[in-house]
Amino acid sequence: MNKEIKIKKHEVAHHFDNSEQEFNSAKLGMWAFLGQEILFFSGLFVAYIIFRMMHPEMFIYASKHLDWKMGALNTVILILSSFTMVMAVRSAQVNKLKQCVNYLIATFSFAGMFMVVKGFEYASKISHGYLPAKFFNAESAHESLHIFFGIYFTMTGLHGLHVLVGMGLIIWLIIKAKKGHFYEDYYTPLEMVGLYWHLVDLIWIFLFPLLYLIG
Amino acid sequence: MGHLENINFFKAAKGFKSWLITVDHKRIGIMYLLFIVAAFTLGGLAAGIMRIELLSPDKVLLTAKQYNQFFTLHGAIMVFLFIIPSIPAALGNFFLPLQIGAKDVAFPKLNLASLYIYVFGALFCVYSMWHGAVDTGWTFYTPYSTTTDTSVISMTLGAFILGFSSILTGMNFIVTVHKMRAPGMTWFRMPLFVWSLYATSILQVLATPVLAITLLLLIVEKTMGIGIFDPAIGGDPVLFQHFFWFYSHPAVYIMILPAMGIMSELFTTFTKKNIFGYKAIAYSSIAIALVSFLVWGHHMFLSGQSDLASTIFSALTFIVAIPSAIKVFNWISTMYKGSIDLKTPFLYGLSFLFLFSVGGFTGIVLGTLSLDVHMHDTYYVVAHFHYVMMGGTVMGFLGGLHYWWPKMFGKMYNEFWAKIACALIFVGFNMVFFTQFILGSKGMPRRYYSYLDQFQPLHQFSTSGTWVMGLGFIIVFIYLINSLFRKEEVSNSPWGGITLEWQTTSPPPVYNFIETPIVDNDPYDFEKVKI
Amino acid sequence: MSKDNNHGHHFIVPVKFYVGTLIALLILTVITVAAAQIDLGAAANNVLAMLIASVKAGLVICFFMGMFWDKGFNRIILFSTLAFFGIFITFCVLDIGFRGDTYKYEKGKYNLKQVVTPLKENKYHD
Amino acid sequence: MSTKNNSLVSSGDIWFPEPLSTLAKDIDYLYYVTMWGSVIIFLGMFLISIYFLLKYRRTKSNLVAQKQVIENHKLEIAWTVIPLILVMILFVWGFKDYLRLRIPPEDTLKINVTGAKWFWSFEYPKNNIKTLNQVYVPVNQSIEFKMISKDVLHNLFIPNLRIKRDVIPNSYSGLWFKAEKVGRYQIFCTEYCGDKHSEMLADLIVLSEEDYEEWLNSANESEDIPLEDLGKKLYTAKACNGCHSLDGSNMVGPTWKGLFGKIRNFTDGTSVKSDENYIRESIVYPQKKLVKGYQNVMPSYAGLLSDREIDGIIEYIKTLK
Repeated sequence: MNKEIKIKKHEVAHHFDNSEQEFNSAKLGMWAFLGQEILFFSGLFVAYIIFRMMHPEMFIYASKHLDWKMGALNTVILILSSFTMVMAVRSAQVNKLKQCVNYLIATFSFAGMFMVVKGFEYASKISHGYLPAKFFNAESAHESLHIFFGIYFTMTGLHGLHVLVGMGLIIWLIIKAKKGHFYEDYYTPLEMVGLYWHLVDLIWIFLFPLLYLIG
Repeated sequence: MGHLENINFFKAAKGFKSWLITVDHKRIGIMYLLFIVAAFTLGGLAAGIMRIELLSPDKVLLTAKQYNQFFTLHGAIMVFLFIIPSIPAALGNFFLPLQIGAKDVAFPKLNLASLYIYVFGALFCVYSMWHGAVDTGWTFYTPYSTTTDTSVISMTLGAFILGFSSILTGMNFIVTVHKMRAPGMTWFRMPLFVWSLYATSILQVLATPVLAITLLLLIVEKTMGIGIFDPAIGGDPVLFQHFFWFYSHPAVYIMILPAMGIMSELFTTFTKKNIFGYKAIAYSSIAIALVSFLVWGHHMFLSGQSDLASTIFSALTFIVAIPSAIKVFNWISTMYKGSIDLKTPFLYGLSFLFLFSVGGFTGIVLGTLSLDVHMHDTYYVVAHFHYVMMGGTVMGFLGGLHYWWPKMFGKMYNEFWAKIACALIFVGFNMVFFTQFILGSKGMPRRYYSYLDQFQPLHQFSTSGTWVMGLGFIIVFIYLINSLFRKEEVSNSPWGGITLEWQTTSPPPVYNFIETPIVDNDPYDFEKVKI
Repeated sequence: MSKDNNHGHHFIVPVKFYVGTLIALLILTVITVAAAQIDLGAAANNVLAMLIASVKAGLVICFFMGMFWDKGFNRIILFSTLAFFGIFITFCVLDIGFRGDTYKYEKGKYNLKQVVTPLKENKYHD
Repeated sequence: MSTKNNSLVSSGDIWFPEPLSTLAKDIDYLYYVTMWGSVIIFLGMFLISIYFLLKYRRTKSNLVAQKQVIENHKLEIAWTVIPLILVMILFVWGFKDYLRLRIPPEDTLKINVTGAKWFWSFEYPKNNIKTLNQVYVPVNQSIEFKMISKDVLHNLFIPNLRIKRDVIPNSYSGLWFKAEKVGRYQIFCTEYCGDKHSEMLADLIVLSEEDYEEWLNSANESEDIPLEDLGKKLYTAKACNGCHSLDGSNMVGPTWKGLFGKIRNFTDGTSVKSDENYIRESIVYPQKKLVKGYQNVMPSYAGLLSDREIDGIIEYIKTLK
């Protein structure tokens, strides 16, 4: 494993004038994609705000059923994974390719940990019967408690899906990094997946207080 | 760069496979054009059958449920499969890089991916049409959409996937306009068609994701019943309308802005005169794109929405009407002191001008709170949005198609038949939809399978108009296909247009320009540029 | 068609910078959790939680995502996205929060009757 | 489908059915102001364009535009500000009328309206009368509807009064009007609600003061008239005549002629002799037993017919041999 990774020169695409234009185009396109992702999640945040306005006391009662310690742990895990992702991009910029691969593997494992913790949380919810409306069979003081869990599962489920997609992309990055595609003059895919990963972390930063730490 | 430079993009690669894996924006544009014409035909047939059914209050062809499935089919196909992708994906893909002097769009592979996502989404829609078609209307209002047993889930999945094709096209265009302009082409030397596509892309990227989450929530609501939209368990159906219209009003501007861009091209080339108020038109495109996010509530004045919100939406609706008015006045003033050549593309331009203005004035009627109470969900609204969408976008699309046909295929169509078809479409269109204004204000509600006998004469006259218009569209189809088999070649700029796409051969070479053009003049400066 | 394959070298951020941001984020997470325990009243807690989350988000965007050293237009995309997100929230709240039939009780003064929701037998709980 | 109500098309002027209230007339007035304003501006644009098309036609001498006029700031500012002012006037005017539409006066006659899949039921709370697809109101009296839906979204639209409001399942929505002319007027459902959306019609019957009082008495003195006559009256009052015939011909529903005592065989293969219990059950829960060859479209009358009224219908069916 300690074989030095051989750099594979990157050929700029035919329709771009130079790699600078290629990199900036990719970054602009990525930011447009992130803008679209934010608005995609905005629908869920608006639904959360509207239903919290409609049933405020139910939300407070419901959030007691969530284990904030697990939520906090997940937040820390995601922040660490963001850090390792940024370090991976940086090490590619300074041609430390071995270090870049290790950081990517670290990010991947943090993401895995996040999903495992999420799995435990879901397991405890299912066992208590706190599922979206059709399958909700726990007794509850509030007759519309199932809406909270409907919103909870939709938000965290969609976010979990984005984490899984992120993990797939990181594997793809690890394979390419091992083959020496990334070096100081070309690390665009690495930076783009990094941006995507930071957005996934960003959304969890807002999800955590809204769902787990109510009043 | 090898020999590819001066062979036109049709002959550059042969065989079916070369079309399937092409990343050339011109070929992708033509493939989009084929799908869009097919979707328009399918949607048009559905409308024709509906109108025949409405010849009499009792059953002519369809039962009540079938009629409801047909109007949903007509709405969904026309909106998601035809009108949103029509100008940006077909003509936009082909001409955006050409007009800014680029070799291709910023992400060619992504461009091909969005074409395949479009096809994949279209398959979902076709599947759901065949297997228990949806009967909820293209708006999928809950709680009806969550309680009906028709295949709402596969249709919403289809629309969900089509949304991504639209987002990716929008992203591609934003980056292309920002990063791929020819040297010397500043923002105010770009043609106005590019400005309108840029404004459309902002809308596509920032509005479509909310449609995606709305449809996703609808699917989750239908399968798991999370109760956000279902009133029986504490949800709020009006909230669904907010989610749906937050996307769908910017969507109607996604539909009209590209057509407005084509108008600026037609009104300059066929009057051989620089556009009147270039900056005004460019800024009003962007203004429309931004203000369009503030007005969606005028679809919901009567839906149980609070009166405060309705009042604010009504006021903002009037503000969004102003930029469109400015554009129309600018186009008319462009004709002043021009040298006007009444070829078919320009005839479509003029019919856009008048039909879109009628649509605009009736839009102001519908934006007024007290009048909307009477007019809402009647045929008045049906006539209004057909005047704006069909009178606007379809006329713009046909105008652009005829204007750029020689450039795309290197063949000229038959001018005589084109004028006849344009007249037929114009007359037929007004027969169909002007009567519907009167039908609507007289109280005929929308989406009615059978109606009171007293409305029958108006309905029959409206249906007869669809046959005239249908004939017009058939003639257009015939002579355009026929033009492909003509022998004589077409010069670089048959209409005398001077924007960049007219400075290369028609059909253009694979990389658009022999050598990258240097731009040092305004896009429509007829004095400086002599072709 | 000269193609120079190398970048103008980008500004490479020193490691200390990233480590600093990481620590700041972890501290803020602890603060968020601590703030949630003490009860300052529903409204204040919400505002505080959102404030801390926004600061954390700002840190991630500026330093981890590199917006701090980035070209202007990417910022415009981000701000316009957040603006439209804000518009979506304000108009939905404008509707949901002010429902009810308006009635006029004094000259020129209006008020809202309380929204009356019917007694619904709950489909999943009857 | 034919209707006994005043015609919408032939009454009133080209654009609107005949207005019933002063408020309707004001709304028409605002519409005409907007329409004629638009026609004037449209004609202005049309004539200027025609003039340009004729004057600056491309001829041998006029091959390229004579003067590249590209902007005129005064003109552009004018055609931005003037339309803005005009539309803002329209907005304020529309908003004032909208408030008059939305805010009911104090002393209104309250009627509860329930929209369900494909029929309207009206309830007079003070004199506990329930009617189906028909609402009787006195003339020149402010009426207030309190509307709720039992299932999907509906929308009550009375074209002659220019009023319309969605009927939603999760909260009450209000409408008010004052009809100033006697007559029968059409009510539509204008929010798409499924297969029979286009048949979810009702009649607004505006009566003079005395007729309304007389109708009120006749409606609730159903206690003392004999059961057969009550059944006969309900046959039309409750819209049974829309689907069931008396002369043996089968319409949407089976005929009532000779129904009592006949063997009825159902879609699930079972069959039963039709007696009081069977008829009562098919009135209140029509979906339970479906006669072969008929669709399951009969709305349930649970809560819309009192027990005495159901007995009346049963007695009336017995008389139909």
